Amino acid sequence: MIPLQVVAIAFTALGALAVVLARDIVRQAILFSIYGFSLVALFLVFQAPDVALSSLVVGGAAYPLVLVGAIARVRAMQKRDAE
Amino acid sequence: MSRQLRTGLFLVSALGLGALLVWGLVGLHSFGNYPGPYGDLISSLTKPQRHTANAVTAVVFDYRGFDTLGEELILFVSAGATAMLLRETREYDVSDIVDPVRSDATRAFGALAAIVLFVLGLNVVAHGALTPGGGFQGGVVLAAAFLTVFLAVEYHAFHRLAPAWFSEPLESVGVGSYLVYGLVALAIGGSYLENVLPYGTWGRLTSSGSIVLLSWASGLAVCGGFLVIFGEFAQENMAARHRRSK
Amino acid sequence: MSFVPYALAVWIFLVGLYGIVTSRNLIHITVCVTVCQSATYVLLLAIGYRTKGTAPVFADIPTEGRRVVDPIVQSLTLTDIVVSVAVAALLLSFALKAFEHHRSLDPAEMELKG
Amino acid sequence: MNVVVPLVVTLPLLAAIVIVLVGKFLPNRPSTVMALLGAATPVVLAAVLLSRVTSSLYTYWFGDWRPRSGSYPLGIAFAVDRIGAGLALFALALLLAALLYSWKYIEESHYLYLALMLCFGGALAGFALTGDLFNLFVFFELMSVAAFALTAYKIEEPSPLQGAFNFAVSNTIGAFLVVFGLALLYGRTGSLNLAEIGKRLTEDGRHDGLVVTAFVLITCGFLVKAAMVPFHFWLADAHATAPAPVCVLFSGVMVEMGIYAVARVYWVVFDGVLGEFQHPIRDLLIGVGCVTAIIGAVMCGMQRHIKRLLAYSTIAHAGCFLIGIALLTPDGLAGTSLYVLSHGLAKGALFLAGGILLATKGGIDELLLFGRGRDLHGAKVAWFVAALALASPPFLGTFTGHALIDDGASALGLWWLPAVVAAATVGSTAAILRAGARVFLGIGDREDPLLSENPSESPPPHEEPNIRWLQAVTLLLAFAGLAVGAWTGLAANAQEAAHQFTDGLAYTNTVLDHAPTLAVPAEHWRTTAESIVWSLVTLFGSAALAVGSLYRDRLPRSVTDRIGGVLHPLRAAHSGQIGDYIAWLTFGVAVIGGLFAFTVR
Repeated sequence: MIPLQVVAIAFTALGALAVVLARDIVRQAILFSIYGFSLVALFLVFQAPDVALSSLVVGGAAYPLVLVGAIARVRAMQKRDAE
Repeated sequence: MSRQLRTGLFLVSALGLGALLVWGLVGLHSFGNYPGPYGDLISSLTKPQRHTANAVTAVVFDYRGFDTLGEELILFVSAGATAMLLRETREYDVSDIVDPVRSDATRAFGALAAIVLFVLGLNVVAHGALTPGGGFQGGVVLAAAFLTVFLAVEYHAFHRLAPAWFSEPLESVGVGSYLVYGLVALAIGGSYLENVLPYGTWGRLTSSGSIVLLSWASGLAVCGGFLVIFGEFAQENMAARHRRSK
Repeated sequence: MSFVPYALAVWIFLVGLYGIVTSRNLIHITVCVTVCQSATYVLLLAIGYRTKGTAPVFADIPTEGRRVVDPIVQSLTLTDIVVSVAVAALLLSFALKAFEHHRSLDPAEMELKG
Repeated sequence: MNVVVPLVVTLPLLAAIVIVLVGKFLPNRPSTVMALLGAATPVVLAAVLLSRVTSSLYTYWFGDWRPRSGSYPLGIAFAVDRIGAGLALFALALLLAALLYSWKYIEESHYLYLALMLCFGGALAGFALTGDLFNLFVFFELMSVAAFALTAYKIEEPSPLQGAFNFAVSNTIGAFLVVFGLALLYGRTGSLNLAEIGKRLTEDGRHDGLVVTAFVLITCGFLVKAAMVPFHFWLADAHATAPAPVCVLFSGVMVEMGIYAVARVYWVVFDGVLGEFQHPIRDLLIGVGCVTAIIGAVMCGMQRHIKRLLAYSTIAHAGCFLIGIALLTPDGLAGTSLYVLSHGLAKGALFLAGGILLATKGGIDELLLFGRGRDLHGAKVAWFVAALALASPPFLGTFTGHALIDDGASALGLWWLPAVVAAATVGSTAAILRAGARVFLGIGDREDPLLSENPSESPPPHEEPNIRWLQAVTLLLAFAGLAVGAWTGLAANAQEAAHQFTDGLAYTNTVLDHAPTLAVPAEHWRTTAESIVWSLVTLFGSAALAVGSLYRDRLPRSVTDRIGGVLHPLRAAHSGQIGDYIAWLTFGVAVIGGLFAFTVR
């Protein structure tokens, strides 16, 4: 293993833990995009540019946006209930 | 089960599952010594057999193209179902939605970024057979281009550019042409999804025969599918804004 | 050391499962499911990796005699990623509908008994 | 043949895409007609396919990647044998029946609903025919995603979508187990083609941790779909939430697909390398099957929500299916395939009758519906005919399937196994009869101290559903389920098919080298006196237990409290909490893996 791989592996391992342990969904969404980038880095050092590119567009854009949409909806409904 | 009991049960079982997985994984070759032969055969064959520079794309759209049809259908089903569910109880009209005020600079930047992403997406789809990329990656980038309009310009512009009557058929046409290409190959006496088109010169945009065609088909399907999903969740997001503005 | 990438896959999988088991929020569970799924990408790519190998893309460089990593696992991973997004979108819309119905995202507050 | 194989799978999918494309602009009828055509044509094609593969396995290579003799398979193959083709035919036929029913049941037969059903059907057919491990996963996921979406399809009630959520999370985790297993096998053999993997594993000969773990992971992954204890929790939630015609496919064929995949992967991939561990594998799977059958039957007896009741009955029967497969003999497999056929039709009829109750009476609760089904004559007849089919009466319904499994078990010296199968059948059938008696005949007590309290669905009744049509489809399925057991030629066919299926070596040779499979002569099965005895035991046992459970309210309070106390932990385990389900899932994999690892070592 080359040093870059070790770093990417360490980041991914910590990232997964952080995502799971974040109990607040907004914080979790943020951590999840960071985790997505660490996966991209990992796939790059695994010599998988195709996968890294997909992971980048999915983890960096598509998934977080859908997630934020869902969270915003929940927040809005909660707010309306509170009023 | 109480929470403690559940977590306890899980932790003990996870220890067992982890041990089982490790026991299995130590039987693998050591990391970095992939033994083949499937991948090596493909790597050595894509160029002579299909005039394709990207072996991954060749696998996705030719050698294992049937898997990709299934994959596009999974996205198709998911997008359709998401739209069905989220529309069911939506009780307001798009015209009620009020966009937040954004500075002109933001809007100009957003429009520029959208155009750049759009061109980039087309590029990624087109070059799938040559460089990393292909239908799926390009399709998501294309959908993201539209979404940039929503994020940085305004929701109504996004809604006009990618309304449901556009994105839903776009997706169906994409998946449909993938599936129908297979039937065409069948009709002219080949096997389903057989690469019956001329392979062209290696290194050109039109080389690799049906790989390019299927890459475009899946690009359309993925772009449409993600636009449907984005559109629905963006509208959920805007529903929040709509309520607050009232 | 050569086992570490495989161990990473096991770690991510178990951590994701832990998240699902202990979670009190359907959206949180959805993200944990996606984390679990990323374990399968890591495992597949780790299996197909080759030390000093290059990506299986032969744009300009001569192909003969090069060590390349496995293209098959990469294409499988691509499929896997699409599946993960599709499932996540569905799960999130289920979560939203469940929220509309119960006004809560905590599965413990929803009645559904055997 | 070259054209038929891909069309069986792609035609329903094509119809789905076309319906989504044009369905919005058309009234309902053209879409429905298109959907019916999209399901009926593949039924015919699958029947043609089945008739053509009687003597040997047929291999179809997508993209024309047929390996030349001795070379390596580069593409994806469908390897069609009689059981695979038969299962595909059965899935598509049930899809057709469900669509016919939906035509009048789902008032605005929504075009998205039709498209989802067709995708589901196409995925089921593809799953039954494929000979490639990763393609199996792809169809598994396509089937699952369509099923999740259909579960959430809302017509019955403002349903708690938590049922769909639990279903989706459990099955997705099951799919990950399969991917882990296939990654291990790919790392060892460098192949994804089932035949090639099996060949290489056998040549390699090592049965170390990797092979054992891969076997455990893939088997457990598919057992999640097959709703085996302790992976079964999602099933009742999903059935309670899904529309009735969708439940027909869930119970009739989706669960069975999980068991089919376990059998397919075992015989093609692992039989060679793990051959010497046949005994522990058999014991383990039979154990899982027995626990599932009994727990399913007990839970079934405690339900008042009719769709949940039927769902637990499916779990009980699925346990018996696994027992048949787990004997690891052709006879057991033949028994299971006949059993699946009759069960799928009969259970389908029961769910459709439940749908009629929901549509006309606005409820699905046994006690609330007391006597209110008296006027639904078609549904009433269908209910009891289907229950009869499931009770395994002599020479009808599930009889032949049961008898083959029982004889197979006795041949292996497992004399007690027929008793377990009979007990599960009695328990689940008695519950079905009890609910039918209360709802359709209005007999028995109006209270029952042992039934679970459930949040009951109470949707408004549909506006004038076409009851006659709904009852006709329901009756058709019920009588088909009963009559299929009387078709004597089927047993011999199933036996031959099972011999073909269990010959992993012939499968491998046919797929990789085009060597024609030799038809394996089977000593044809004959009805034994024991089968008749067991059949009468289940039949009268079910009736007696049903009568008894109608009057449970008359038992002394102390007795019912005692029974309730004993059953309480079991009931509490079915908590509806996804966290619990996943903890149990992890537990199940760890225990099955641990037990197996321990015996192999």
